[in-house]
Amino acid sequence: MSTVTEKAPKQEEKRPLLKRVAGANSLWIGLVLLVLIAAFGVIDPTHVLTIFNLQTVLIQTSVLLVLSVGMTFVIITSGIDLSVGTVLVFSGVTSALTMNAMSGGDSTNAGWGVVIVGGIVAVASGAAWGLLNGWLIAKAKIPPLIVTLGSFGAALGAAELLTGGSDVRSVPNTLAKSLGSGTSFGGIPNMVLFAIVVTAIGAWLLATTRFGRYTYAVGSNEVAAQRTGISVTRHLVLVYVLAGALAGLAGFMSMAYFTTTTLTSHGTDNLNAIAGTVLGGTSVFGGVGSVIGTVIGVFIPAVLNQGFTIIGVNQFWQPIAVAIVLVAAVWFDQNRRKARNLR
Amino acid sequence: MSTVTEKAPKQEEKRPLLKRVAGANSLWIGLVLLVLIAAFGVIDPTHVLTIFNLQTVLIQTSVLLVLSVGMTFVIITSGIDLSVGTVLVFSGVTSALTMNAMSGGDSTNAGWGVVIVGGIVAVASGAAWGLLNGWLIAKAKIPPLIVTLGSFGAALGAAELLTGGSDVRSVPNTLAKSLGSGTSFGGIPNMVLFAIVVTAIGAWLLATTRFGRYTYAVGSNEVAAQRTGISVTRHLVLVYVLAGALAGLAGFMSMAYFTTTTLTSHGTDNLNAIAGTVLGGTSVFGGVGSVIGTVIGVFIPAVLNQGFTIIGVNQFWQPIAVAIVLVAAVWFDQNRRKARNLR
Amino acid sequence: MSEPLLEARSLVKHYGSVEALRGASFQVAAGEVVSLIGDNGAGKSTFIKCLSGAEQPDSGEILFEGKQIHLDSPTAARSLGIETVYQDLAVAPDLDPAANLYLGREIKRKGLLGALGMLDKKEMRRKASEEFSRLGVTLQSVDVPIAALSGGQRQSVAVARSVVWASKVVFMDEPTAALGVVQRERVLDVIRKVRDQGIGVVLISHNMPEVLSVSDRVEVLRLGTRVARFKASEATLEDLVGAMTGALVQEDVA
Amino acid sequence: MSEPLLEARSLVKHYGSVEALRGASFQVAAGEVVSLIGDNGAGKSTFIKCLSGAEQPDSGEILFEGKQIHLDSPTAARSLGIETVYQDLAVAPDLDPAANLYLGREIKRKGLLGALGMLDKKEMRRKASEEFSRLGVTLQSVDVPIAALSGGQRQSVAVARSVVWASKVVFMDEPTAALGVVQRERVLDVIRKVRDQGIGVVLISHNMPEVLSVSDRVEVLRLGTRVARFKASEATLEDLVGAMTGALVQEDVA
Amino acid sequence: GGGQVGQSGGSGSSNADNKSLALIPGVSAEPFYISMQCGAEAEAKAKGYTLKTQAPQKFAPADQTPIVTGILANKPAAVLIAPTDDKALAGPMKQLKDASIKVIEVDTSLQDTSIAESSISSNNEQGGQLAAQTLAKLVGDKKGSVLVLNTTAGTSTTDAREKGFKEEIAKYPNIKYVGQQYTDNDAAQSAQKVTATLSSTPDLIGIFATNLNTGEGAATGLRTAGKTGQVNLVGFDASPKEVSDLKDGSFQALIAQDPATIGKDGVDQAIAALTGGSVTRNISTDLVSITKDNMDAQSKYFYKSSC
Ligand SMILES: Nc1ncnc2c1ncn2[C@@H]1O[C@H](COP(=O)(O)OP(=O)(O)OP(=O)(O)O)[C@@H](O)[C@H]1O
Ligand SMILES: Nc1ncnc2c1ncn2[C@@H]1O[C@H](COP(=O)(O)OP(=O)(O)OP(=O)(O)O)[C@@H](O)[C@H]1O
Ligand SMILES: [Mg+2]
Ligand SMILES: [Mg+2]
Repeated sequence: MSTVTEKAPKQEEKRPLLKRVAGANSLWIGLVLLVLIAAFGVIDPTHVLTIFNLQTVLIQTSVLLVLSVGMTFVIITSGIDLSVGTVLVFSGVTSALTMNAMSGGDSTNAGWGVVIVGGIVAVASGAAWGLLNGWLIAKAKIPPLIVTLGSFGAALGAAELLTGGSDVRSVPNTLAKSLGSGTSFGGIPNMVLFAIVVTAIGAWLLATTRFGRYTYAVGSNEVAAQRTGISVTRHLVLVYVLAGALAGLAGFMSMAYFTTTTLTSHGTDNLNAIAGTVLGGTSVFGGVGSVIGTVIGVFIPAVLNQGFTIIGVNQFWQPIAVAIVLVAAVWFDQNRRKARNLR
Repeated sequence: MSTVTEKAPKQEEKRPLLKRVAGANSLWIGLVLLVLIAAFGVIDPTHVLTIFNLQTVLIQTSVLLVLSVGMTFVIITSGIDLSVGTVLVFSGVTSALTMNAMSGGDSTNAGWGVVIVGGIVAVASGAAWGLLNGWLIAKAKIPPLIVTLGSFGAALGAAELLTGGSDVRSVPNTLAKSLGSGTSFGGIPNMVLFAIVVTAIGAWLLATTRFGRYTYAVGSNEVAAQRTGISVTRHLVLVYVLAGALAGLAGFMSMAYFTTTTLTSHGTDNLNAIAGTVLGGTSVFGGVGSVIGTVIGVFIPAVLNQGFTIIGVNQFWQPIAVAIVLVAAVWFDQNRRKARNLR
Repeated sequence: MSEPLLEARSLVKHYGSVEALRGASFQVAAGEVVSLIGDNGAGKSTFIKCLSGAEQPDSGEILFEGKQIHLDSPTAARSLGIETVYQDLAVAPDLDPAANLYLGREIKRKGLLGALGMLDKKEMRRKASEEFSRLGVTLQSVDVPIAALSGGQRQSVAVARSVVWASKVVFMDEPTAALGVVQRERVLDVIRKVRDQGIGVVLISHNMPEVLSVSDRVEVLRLGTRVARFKASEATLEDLVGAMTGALVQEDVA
Repeated sequence: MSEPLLEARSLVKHYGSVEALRGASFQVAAGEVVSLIGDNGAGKSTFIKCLSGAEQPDSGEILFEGKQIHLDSPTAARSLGIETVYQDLAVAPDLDPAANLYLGREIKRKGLLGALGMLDKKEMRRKASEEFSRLGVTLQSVDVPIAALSGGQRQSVAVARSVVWASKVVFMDEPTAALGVVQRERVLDVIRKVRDQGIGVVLISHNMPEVLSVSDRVEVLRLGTRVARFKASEATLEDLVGAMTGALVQEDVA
Repeated sequence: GGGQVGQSGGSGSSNADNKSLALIPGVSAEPFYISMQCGAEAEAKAKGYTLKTQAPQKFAPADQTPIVTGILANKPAAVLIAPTDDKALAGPMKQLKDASIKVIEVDTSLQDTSIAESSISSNNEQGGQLAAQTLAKLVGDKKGSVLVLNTTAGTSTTDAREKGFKEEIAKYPNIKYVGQQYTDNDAAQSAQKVTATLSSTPDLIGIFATNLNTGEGAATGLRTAGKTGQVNLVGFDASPKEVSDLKDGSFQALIAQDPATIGKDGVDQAIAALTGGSVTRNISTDLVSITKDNMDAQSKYFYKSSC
């Protein structure tokens, strides 16, 4: 009863890189995405694995991706933003109307100056809705679900008021040809480049900056964040402004792509963005999530839809198949993570 | 330094009834509802305050109310059910198809026996989706948002598969005449009676039974509930089954009311039910809520829509006005509660 | 030491790369108070979670009344008469103290309504008040949610719950940490009373005088293994601290 | 007692029908350790929350360096150099210990990236490790979220955070409640060191020997009012317990 | 460096023995498009072609565009499409054309007339006019108000129906048009708008519902209010449900298009374009007004819910 054995505590070692990568929330769900692409490729190699298909899937997803980057920040704060789709529409409308007004009623042949002003107006309109949302949520302490459900309706109503209920259909050709359908660097669509840049900035902001850290802190424990001197109100407002501004940008992109304001098209963008974000490993209870996860989460349904259309799955089966893959993907991801057994 | 003063701790007294009523989450939001009705009444007394209007608002809200009762249980467990609207459709479809099959293809003149079987099939179909949702959420631990977003799509897809994509149009006249448009007790619509009974049972179940208490416990602290020996998995499954069964019942009511399965009409029922529930004071973070609150929360938007249409508010302004009232109602409710200063 | 009521042999538990338990063993007999002590992070809470079914060990075996058992949930442990006060308080913050006391063991009404699941809230509240005053828990108001109670009040409710329901073993993970002087004495009294009823009590505490005053035996955990066992009557404060810090190791105990 | 650094006069705080504070007063001077003791539910945590800006009192006044101040947020208090360890630990469970230590006071990178808000995580982690070892906090792994730490480890992080940043007053609400023997001694040492730097320390604890060993003065709260004040060197354990339980009341202190 | 999307995509791969056609309706699960699909499938089969149908979940360009690009990957010889927006679909449909796929517009069409080989449609504005005339005939010279129930603001087809109705109804001095109500294509909302309008406008004598869902909702609203038959309800399209409602008196009239013929003509034009036959640029199909009295004679216009 007394030999002293030295068992030094293994203190403060860092987990090796490989383990940390395997532990990343997004690894396994990324694998699911690759498996899906491979599966479609095997079923119908000639039609699926084409550059053109890659291009179109990327383009069609780029608007949703921009929305989802903003949504990721919002959900990490344990909030939600149901208004992104209609704020997108509203921003497209204000932008299009401004461009028209600057060009004497029809902006079809307007130049770059007008287009740039249009872009600024779109982002500003989105940010304004974000400011309203954020203020009501952070300052007046109204649940995000109620606030953004309200602005979901109100933004569309406002857009319809501005246009009298029909789409604005004159969009500068410069815009449509450059951002909407142009490509750069030998075939990369400009829409996609735009989305990549936005996503990269979003990922950087979330992962490495103080803004990102506060986002996690607020979502993880709002009271704690408050007590350590973070201005939670200000930060929440900023996060919703960011989401709104990105929705505005998405509205501008959507308008460039469709060359019209597509009033009726965005009723379920909110759920799609939320689904992509959650699928990518962001927790609706806040504090946990990543932009790279969201990217993968957004692409899974997109790839499924495109793949099913190409291989000709019956249209009524498609939502069922998407549902099965969605659930299975998350289940697989959870299980892998549980197998790693970290928390 | 030593006189002993007796300051008996005021232990375990119960707050007086009046205080408890004033403290109830639903009091203030109920006041908001009354104020709204009064306001519309003042603006246009001849057209608003009619028995006919009362009847129609009640009828039009009864289906949503039944959905929202189930949603209340789900949200109190800190879950969410996005699938209620399409499960409603699916249940209507299976029920209608069963009734048709039992009547040799066209159930228009079928009797009570067929109708009752139809009702059972509807509830059972809804419960089956609820079972699937609940199992995936509680057992496979997939986030409710993902699971029910999946079944939101899948239930509609399945309904469309069953019908080949168009509504089932033959509904027994017995059903349409009795439940759909009949009245009892001197003018109370049967749809409304049905909804009242369901709501009352729901309120009783939540407020006074063990099932209700477990619902609060699971939502308040799932780990604690688990550790005190509550079978959280089983309870969660039951809650989603309840929500599904109520959606099935709502599908049956909807079919009786519209005399068709209204396949494409229920895309936003989920958000409406969630909004009503949250507006009524149920917290999306779980543990807090009441059925009576939900009743009030569901009626506020219903009264607004009816009122605005009657007094002729521009239709594009309507969603904006609804948004303002929604947000203002919750804000008022929060402030009153804060003024009471309890927690 | 008499025949052990509950025994753990060489439990191992990993959390990812963290080894919380590295082959820890433990015994408690009926009618004895065993204190489990150790440094912060030594693995005490993890150990207790494994023994009460809240976590599953990666390897090792657990014996109850001599038979090997598998505790796959807290319910399994509770049905054996094992109750636990967890360090991260396992209460439902939105429910009131009475509801928390009876959580999972609600009293139903008599007759049909009870068969339908309806609760007898008044009875539960009444009995809860009784239990609370027996244990000296003072609450300014019984119908507020637990979240509104002070730290010590919350802890008292958790302690009350475990001792009311236990029939074989009670685990208490730092039950007195947030308690005032008077409440602490009451809890120690309760521990003794429970022991005298023939129930085994396992106490985790960082308060050494308290440990020495209430325990029959002391087991020491360090870095996930048992490093020493003492009879409380024979141990000194220095022995305990030495064992916890690694200055003293008994060779044959792990 | 020298000129008080922070003083509270007749604070009242209601939570609904519960009166948590009924006119409580308090002083702490620079370079002194004052213990605030009292029964569970006496109002100690509420009092400290009012003095650190986390809650607003319904009435009463707070003076800092002789001037009346209004603490409408914890930020206001922090900017005066007042730091707090809350009883319900105010940490962000999803962030790692280093991130929690620097929360609200992040170190940015040098140059442009820093101006853009980019953090120097490596530097923060390095410095955090230093602080932790200085305070004797042992963690098996630094890059796991706080939620994965043991109760004592979590508390140590919270204590470390307050003493690293305080410049005038530190409030500590039961900082040692979950700590092991060694860690507890370290924290008491730290409290003394901080005091010697001229910072006022307010300690809440239910451990009377600890209170008597580390404090310069002791103030006793009962049912929301101050009922007694002692010089620690002159008080006995019996005095303290008597004051807390109401057996002993000093007439002139409220 | 700049380019345009699709340049690398499909360049001329169409060959003479590609006998596959594709149909992209405006929305899935609508009897109108199902009937069109039936007509097109029957014709394609008769001519030795295969026809695949892929429909979007919603009548919206954002839902339809991925289907167009998805179909594009399969390189059918020709595509029959009902563009859900007359501008937004121009880009994707241009890609079809650039890939040497023949494009035929059915039901709706693009502003840009250079893309499609042929456009076959019934004129929605004309349908609205026909609805106004039918409703006017039904009410006779009673004085009163009429209401239009539209779907979602910005839906081009139903907007055109409302436009035609509004212009035509102005010609009847005894009828006051109280304007349109949007229903978000939701039967429940439609019923609500009807009951609310009945409250505010007691002299309501007619309703024109611009599509199936609004019609069903309106019929329900009237039934709730006990006004079935007193308020004349004119629906659009002749889905089986609407036909049976017409029979039992819930509707007083229906404005039917001829989707089967649209589908059949679409296939014919596509084959003509592929085989170098003569292509007609614009074809307009019939619209008819069906009332209880003439419904047996007009039964060929009833839509199908499956082929
Ligand atoms: N869920 C978890 N995930 C990862 N690591 C964990 C988890 N729970 C505990 N650990 C680690 O396991 C070790 C033992 O933790 P445990 O909580 O059992 O300690 P303890 O002896 O109870 O300490 P204390 O006296 O501070 O409560 C610690 O290093 C802790 O960080
Ligand atoms: N948020 C709240 N809502 C309602 N009542 C509260 C709230 N916070 C505290 N109380 C009540 O105020 C009284 C004082 O609580 P406080 O937490 O200040 O006690 P304490 O002295 O810190 O006790 P302990 O030693 O147990 O931590 C208690 O009766 C408690 O129930
Ligand atoms: Mg512990
Ligand atoms: Mg306290």
